[in-house]
Amino acid sequence: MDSYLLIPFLPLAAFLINILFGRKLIRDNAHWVSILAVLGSWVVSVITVEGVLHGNTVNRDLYAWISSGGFKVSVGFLIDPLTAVMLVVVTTCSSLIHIYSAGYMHGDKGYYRFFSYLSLFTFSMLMLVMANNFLQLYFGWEAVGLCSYFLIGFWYEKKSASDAGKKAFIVNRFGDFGFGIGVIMIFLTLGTLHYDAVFASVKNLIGQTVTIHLLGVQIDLITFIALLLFCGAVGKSAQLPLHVWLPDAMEGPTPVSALIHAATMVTAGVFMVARCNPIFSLSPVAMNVVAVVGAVTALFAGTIALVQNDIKRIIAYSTVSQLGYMFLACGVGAYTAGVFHLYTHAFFKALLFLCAGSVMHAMAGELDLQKMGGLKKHMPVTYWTMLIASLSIAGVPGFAGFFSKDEILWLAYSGPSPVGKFVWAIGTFVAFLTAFYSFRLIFRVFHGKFRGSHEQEHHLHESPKVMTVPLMLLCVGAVASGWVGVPQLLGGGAHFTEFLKPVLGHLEGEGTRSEEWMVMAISIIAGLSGIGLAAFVYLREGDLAAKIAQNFSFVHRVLWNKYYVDELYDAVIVKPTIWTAKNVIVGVTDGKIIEGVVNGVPRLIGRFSSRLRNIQTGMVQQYAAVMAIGAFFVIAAVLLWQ
Amino acid sequence: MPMPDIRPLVPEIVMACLAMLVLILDLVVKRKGIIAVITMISAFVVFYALFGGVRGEAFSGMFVSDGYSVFFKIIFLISLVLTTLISVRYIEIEKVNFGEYYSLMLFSTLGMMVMASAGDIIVLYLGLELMALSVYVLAGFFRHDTRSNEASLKYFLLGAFASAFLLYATSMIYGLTGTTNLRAIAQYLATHGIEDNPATMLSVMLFVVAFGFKIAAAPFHMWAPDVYEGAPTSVTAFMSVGPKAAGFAVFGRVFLIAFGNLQINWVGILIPIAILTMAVGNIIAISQTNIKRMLAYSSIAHAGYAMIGLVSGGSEGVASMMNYLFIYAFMNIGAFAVVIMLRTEGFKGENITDYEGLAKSHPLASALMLVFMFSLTGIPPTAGFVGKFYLFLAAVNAGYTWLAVVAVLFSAISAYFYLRIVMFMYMKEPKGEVKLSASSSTGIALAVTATAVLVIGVLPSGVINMARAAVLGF
Amino acid sequence: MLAEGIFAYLAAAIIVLSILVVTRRNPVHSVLLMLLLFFHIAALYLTLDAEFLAAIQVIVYAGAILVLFLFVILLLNLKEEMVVSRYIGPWPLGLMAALGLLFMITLSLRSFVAGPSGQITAALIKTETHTKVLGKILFTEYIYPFEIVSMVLLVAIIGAIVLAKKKLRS
Amino acid sequence: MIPLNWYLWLSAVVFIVGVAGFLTRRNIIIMFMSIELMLNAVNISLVSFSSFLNDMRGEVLVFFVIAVAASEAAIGLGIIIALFRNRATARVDEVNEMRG
Amino acid sequence: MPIENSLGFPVLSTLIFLPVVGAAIILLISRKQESLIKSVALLTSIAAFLLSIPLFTDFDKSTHLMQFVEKRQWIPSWNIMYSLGVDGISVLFVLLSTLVTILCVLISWNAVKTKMKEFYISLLILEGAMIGVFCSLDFFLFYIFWEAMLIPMYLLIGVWGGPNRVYAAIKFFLYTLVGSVLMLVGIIVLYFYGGRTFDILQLATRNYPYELQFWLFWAFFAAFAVKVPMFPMHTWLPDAHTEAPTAGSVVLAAVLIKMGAYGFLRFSIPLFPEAARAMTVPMMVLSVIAIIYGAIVCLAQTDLKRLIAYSSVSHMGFVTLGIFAMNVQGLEGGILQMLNHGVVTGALFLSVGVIYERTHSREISDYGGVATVLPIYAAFFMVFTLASIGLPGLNGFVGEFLIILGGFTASKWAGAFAATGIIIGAAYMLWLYQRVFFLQTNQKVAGLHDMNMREIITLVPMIVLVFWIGIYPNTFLSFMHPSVQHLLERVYSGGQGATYAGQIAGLIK
Repeated sequence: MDSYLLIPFLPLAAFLINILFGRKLIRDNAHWVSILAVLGSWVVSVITVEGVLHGNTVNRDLYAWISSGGFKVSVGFLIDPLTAVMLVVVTTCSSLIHIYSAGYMHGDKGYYRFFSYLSLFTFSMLMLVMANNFLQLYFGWEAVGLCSYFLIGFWYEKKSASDAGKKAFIVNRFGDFGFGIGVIMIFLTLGTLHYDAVFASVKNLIGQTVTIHLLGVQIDLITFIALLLFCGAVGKSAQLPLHVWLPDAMEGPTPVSALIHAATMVTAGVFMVARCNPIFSLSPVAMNVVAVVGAVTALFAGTIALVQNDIKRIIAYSTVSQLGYMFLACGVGAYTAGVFHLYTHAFFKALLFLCAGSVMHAMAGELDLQKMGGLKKHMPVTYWTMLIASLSIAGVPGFAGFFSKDEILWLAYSGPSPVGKFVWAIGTFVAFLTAFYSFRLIFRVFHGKFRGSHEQEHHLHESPKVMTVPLMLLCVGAVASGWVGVPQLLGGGAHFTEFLKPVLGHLEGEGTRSEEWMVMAISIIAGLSGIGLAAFVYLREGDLAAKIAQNFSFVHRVLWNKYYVDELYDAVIVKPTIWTAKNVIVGVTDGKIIEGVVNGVPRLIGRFSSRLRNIQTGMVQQYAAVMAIGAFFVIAAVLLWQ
Repeated sequence: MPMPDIRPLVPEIVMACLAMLVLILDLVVKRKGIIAVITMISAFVVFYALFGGVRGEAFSGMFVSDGYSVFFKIIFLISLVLTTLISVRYIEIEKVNFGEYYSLMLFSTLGMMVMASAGDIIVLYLGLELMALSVYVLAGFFRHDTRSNEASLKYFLLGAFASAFLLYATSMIYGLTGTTNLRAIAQYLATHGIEDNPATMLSVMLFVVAFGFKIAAAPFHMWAPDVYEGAPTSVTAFMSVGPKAAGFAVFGRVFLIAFGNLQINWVGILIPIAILTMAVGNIIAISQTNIKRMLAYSSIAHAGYAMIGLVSGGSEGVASMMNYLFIYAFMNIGAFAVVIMLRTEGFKGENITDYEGLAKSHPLASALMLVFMFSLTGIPPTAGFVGKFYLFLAAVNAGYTWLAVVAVLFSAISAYFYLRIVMFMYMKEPKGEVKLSASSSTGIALAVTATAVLVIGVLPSGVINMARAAVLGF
Repeated sequence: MLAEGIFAYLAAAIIVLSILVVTRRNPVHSVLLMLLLFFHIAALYLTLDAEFLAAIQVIVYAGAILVLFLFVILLLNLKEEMVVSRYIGPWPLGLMAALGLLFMITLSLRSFVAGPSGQITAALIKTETHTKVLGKILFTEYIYPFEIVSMVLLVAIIGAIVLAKKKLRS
Repeated sequence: MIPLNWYLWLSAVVFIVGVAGFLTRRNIIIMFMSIELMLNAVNISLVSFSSFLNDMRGEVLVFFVIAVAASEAAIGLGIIIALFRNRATARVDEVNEMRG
Repeated sequence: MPIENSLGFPVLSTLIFLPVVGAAIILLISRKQESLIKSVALLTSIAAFLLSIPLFTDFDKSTHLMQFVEKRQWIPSWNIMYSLGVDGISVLFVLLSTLVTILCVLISWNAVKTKMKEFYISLLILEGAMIGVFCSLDFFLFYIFWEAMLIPMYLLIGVWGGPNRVYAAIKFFLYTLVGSVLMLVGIIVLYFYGGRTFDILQLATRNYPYELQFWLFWAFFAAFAVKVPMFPMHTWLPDAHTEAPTAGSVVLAAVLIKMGAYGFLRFSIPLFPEAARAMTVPMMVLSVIAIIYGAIVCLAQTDLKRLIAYSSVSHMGFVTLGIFAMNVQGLEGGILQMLNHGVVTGALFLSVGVIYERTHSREISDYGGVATVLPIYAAFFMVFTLASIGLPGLNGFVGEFLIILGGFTASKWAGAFAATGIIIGAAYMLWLYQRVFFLQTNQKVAGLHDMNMREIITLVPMIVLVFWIGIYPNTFLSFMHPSVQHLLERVYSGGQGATYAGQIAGLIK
């Protein structure tokens, strides 16, 4: 019995129940419906993953979705090791965040609506992950985009929230534009959209080129397709050109940020690149582009995170940075390392967000870390879980982050990819930055004295059980998830890579064992020095950070304004389009030219008619004269024309 | 000289006697309604005589009773009956309720019948004069109204001027061919090769001028707006259908029989005239404020469309022209009937603005006007479209596709001023309280015209076959 | 020779008289000149041996129609007629149109070729007198138009009464 | 024998004088007389054709034209009297109440 | 030859004349019994819908031949037959028309107060004429229905419209009339070239010289492009929509606009294959301009209905792109998108009607925070907004994806530019949704009551259709396969026009 169907359709059922009967019947206990559904799908997915462990993958079509002429697409499910990993990640994070948000969203008037959107999101993510063809992937792709639009703009009264939701959806649409064309190109060249058929026949596309007419440019076909698909990934996973929507997405409730903008949706891009590794690996150019974009984004986001004061914004930029890492890994060919980092990152990033959520909960919605400090004694559980998460992200050995980050850096360094060394250097530097800003956050929030307003101080309290239990569970995940993929070097079985080998293949680093030790040492030093520097700057008295900000004021301002990317897009794309709409189109072409002709011609005929009308003067002689002249011309025409 | 066979003449003779009978009865009968009824009965009697009677030539070719003339006579009788229906109440309101009105109408119809069946230019001239004189008097029937006097004066002066041209042309043709019988002229012109003789050309063109005046074609149309506006509305209705159809009958017969093989020259002249007529009619109508004057220009435009049938020539062309005039009679008189209904005690109802909000106060009347307006524009479910369609069919068949395109664009322009009336009626709020002078006879006329317009619009094959059969006898 | 002389005189007289009729300021003078013109036209008909028509011309045109004109002219107040200018504003336009037509007609008359000649020769008319010949044809071949003319005259009478009679009972 | 063309030119000239009179004169009666002139011109040409073609058809038409001219005169003068009765004018340029 | 009428009784004629009979019945009812008038109108429209269901169920999807055919002598002298029939392309639109009319009657239940009798008469006659256009197989009959449809629509806009209705009505009428009179001359010329027959199927089998095809294509283009509306001739649409009453703009958006595209499919392409193929380049350029132009101009709109009107210019740009891509995906996508657009934009106008009935204002600035006041309405509007921007899983996506796929096969540039249309589409629709439903609750909207049962019943069929086409589009796509296949066989059946078209299309592939 294909029980795997239950995985996506349980949350879908929960969504329908909540949205239809939520307002009147269920109202405040809407969370039970959603939690049960997500836990149910978690159980079934564990069983399915266990089945996949034993080797029986699934690839079946449910029904024929669209069939028009040669274009046949169906709704189908493919469960293989990659899907299994994603299933675990999505369902686990989703369940924990469902439980957490039961507490966090308590008392909100749109309570049932929130849970219905969460279930809808889970359904869409699972459909995306379990798809067996590109079109269903596209369906999931846009559906998660929709849910992020709903959830970011959940408190729609706030203009900033609804703006952020709208911005997220539109920016995603830019990415989906490229992704859609990529899917079409795949169909045009290979005749089918089903994964297995596409990946099997992509080999015979090697060497073919596609000519872009009018520009007269010849591009290698596979690179063209790979880059188009990567456009989608860039949009969805907020990589450099299209990252602007993620920081604004923090307007949504914190569980949303945790689930969507940390653990699951943003990783969809990485999942897609990993899933399409046969295509990407056949085009070295595309691989390099992915690697470089990943690295640059990681650096870019890491630098911005240094100076931000809003704790959720810092974690958001750190997510963008870590995603850069994953793309870096895929770019150099280490897909398994990328997915492994995705796997571990989901846990500790979700944990970081939820801790931030509980801090915000305690500080009555305050987010600015300058107004915090010394929360350690008031919120011990949150402090310890957040500390562990930060240690994990900083890459301190023993924690999950270390194993996945180290794997990526090692394979980048030793891998065949031409940009490997350059990308490895950036990666190490970013590791240092990550450690620094993570611990800047810990020290400014939990250590030192309280800088907030008085009544905020006595309002401080630890979050209720329903929120702290998920934190602890996630904390276990943040640590234990790394142990699955301990490399041979440290005597580990690298089970993770073995598990994913059939789908993603395995990249053997050529370096010697000593080089491997050297790379690992360097990454550890980078992490620890980051933590030390943060402690040095923020734990001692005297405002060292402010002094640094003064003399590097220009750099500080640039970073503070996020390299002015938002303003740039606004000036280059949004303003001119609306200006052309208002003045050029409504004003000129529609207003003047077309309307001019459409109203002009009848007005012209009207004026001509009133002038002609005055010829009729009422004088009989004039009529007779016209008749005589008419007769004259008629006769003249015939006689002279002969 | 044996007694000439006058059996084909029976309809004309009956009409003449009944006209004189109506004149005499006018002395005896006080209530003029009865006179009107008698007029209609006489029309039906003639109608019966027409169908029952014998076809053929009489008076050695001067009188020709063939399918062509019978079809036109049917149009004349229909316009006579419908005009009588709508004028019963109207001339009562205008307090000019004399019996002579009906007898003059009968005489005018007699004149038209003579014209339609004239095989000789002399008879044609006399028929034309008979019709014209009676219509001059009818135009001036409101003796007390200066506008009616002015209308009849203008119509008379310009009519006499045009008939002088006609006579000069006749004398020229008589000088050239020695005969005034149409078939003899054609035969003579063919055998003696004086086709492109300037004198022949001159006379043909003078004929174009004379008949152009009668059907109000473009350069000779100036009289029409003033006369249509000044004359009593029922007479305007009669004038815009009867004499115009007679003008076309004569135009067709003279040009297609007598000057049949001179087709290349006079068609070359008639095409620009047709286009000019359509242009003048449609464009000037747009800026009119008086509804009768607007309908005058629309009638000029419709003369332009009918000329396309004439220009296309051949049996298809003539049949389409006849079919169009038949349909035009119904929709035009229908429109005028509604205009007449608006004429009540102390309310002229001739300005277009008087129609504001008519749909709210009198939904039936405005619905009928809507039907007529859409039919005059040529929108499909109505007869107007069928008429125009057949014209364009004939034009394209004769190779004048571009002329069809021009005509089609002009009929699109005409939509503007016809819809202005519909717009005033339906889309504007009524100003004051408008009450209509509804009478049973006008009601019957409206019913007849409206059903005719809609039925022919949906089932046109009856009229088309009749027109085609009529042309066979040509 | 004599015939040309008579024709020349008559033609000249007719043309001069017609121009005078059209240009005189006083309508009464115009009517009298018209009378003279009709007599000359009658004379012209005589030269073309159409005596009956000459008689009709004199009796109907000169006698009846001009008398009618005279009555109506007497209705007008002549004083006012004399003061005001006799031609309408744009009269040169009318004149030019007329002359244009004249040019056209003369252009086409130049190549005029007469039609076939019939049987009723001048000699026959002399022997049988013009009235008899005309009467015979009129009442045999042209009986149909003759009847129509009677209708036309009847309509004229009705029309004149309807338009001009002072008070019509209704 | 006087050639036919002379007669035709005579009738053409008189016809055009009639047309000129009709187009230029202000007084309605004079316009009316101009029309009579035009009809007489046509009569002249008809009679001349008749005599040259030795055929009576022209003269019959002249006979009818004279009759019609008489009836036209009757009706025309009737109209003028009716107009005169309403507005004491015989000038045609004042008779332009309807225009446009 | 078309297969015999499988239903026995002449279903198409009854479908056309049932509403007309209903209108006649209403004519007889006195003006005062308003509820009687309304119920007769509703019953007639429901009866018409039920009658059209056998068209859906008994339709034989395996053949391209015409079905439910009726053929009777009408005007023998011109060889005109009263012949009706539907095939894969037109059957869906007949269903759409009958369904939309029911919704229009429901939505204007108490929206129309003045001259209600004439309103329902015009609406029903309009429905009859619309179905007539889709079913007629004789050019003369087609033209009669094509123009007959103008009169009721003119009255609907002109009499019951908004403040500037008179200008909009006359503009609509003249725009369409000028276009269709040129088509009339085209039909007559075709009548003579095609061997004196108006029968479309017969005419479609003949080959005409390329020169003639070229001119006739542009004559027909004049009529259909105005109706679609394609780029340069679209300015009547926003005026007609903003001024028309709710029912009027729903019918206009859902069905009337489809006739232009249907005209291309039924006449321009099969009758003039070479010209159509040669003209694919200008047509696709115009469609792409329409898509982007229509989408961008929506960003500058402040009037609710005007924005949706311009959005339908953009959507119809997709349809014409699909049609003139001249391949299976493009054509089927085009036809499906015509259906989708009818459902979605029709629903959007119905929803605007619902809110307009309460606030009587079309200015977006008068709204804000409607979601808090009318949550059910907000949910309905959200589904239609998402369908309009082509969210996968809803009906918009299937059509648009197939069109872009078809467009892409025809020429990469066209496909790429069309795809940008989706981005701008998302921008203006979501911005509209935000300004109307989110943000602070505007005072004007504060006290409104949510949708009542009647309004919900009006919108539910549209919701069902949106999800049905989105999730399982094959029920509708399977109708079209044979007909589209037949159409393409006709288009690519050779003729020197093909080479000419080949070079150009190749140039911009």
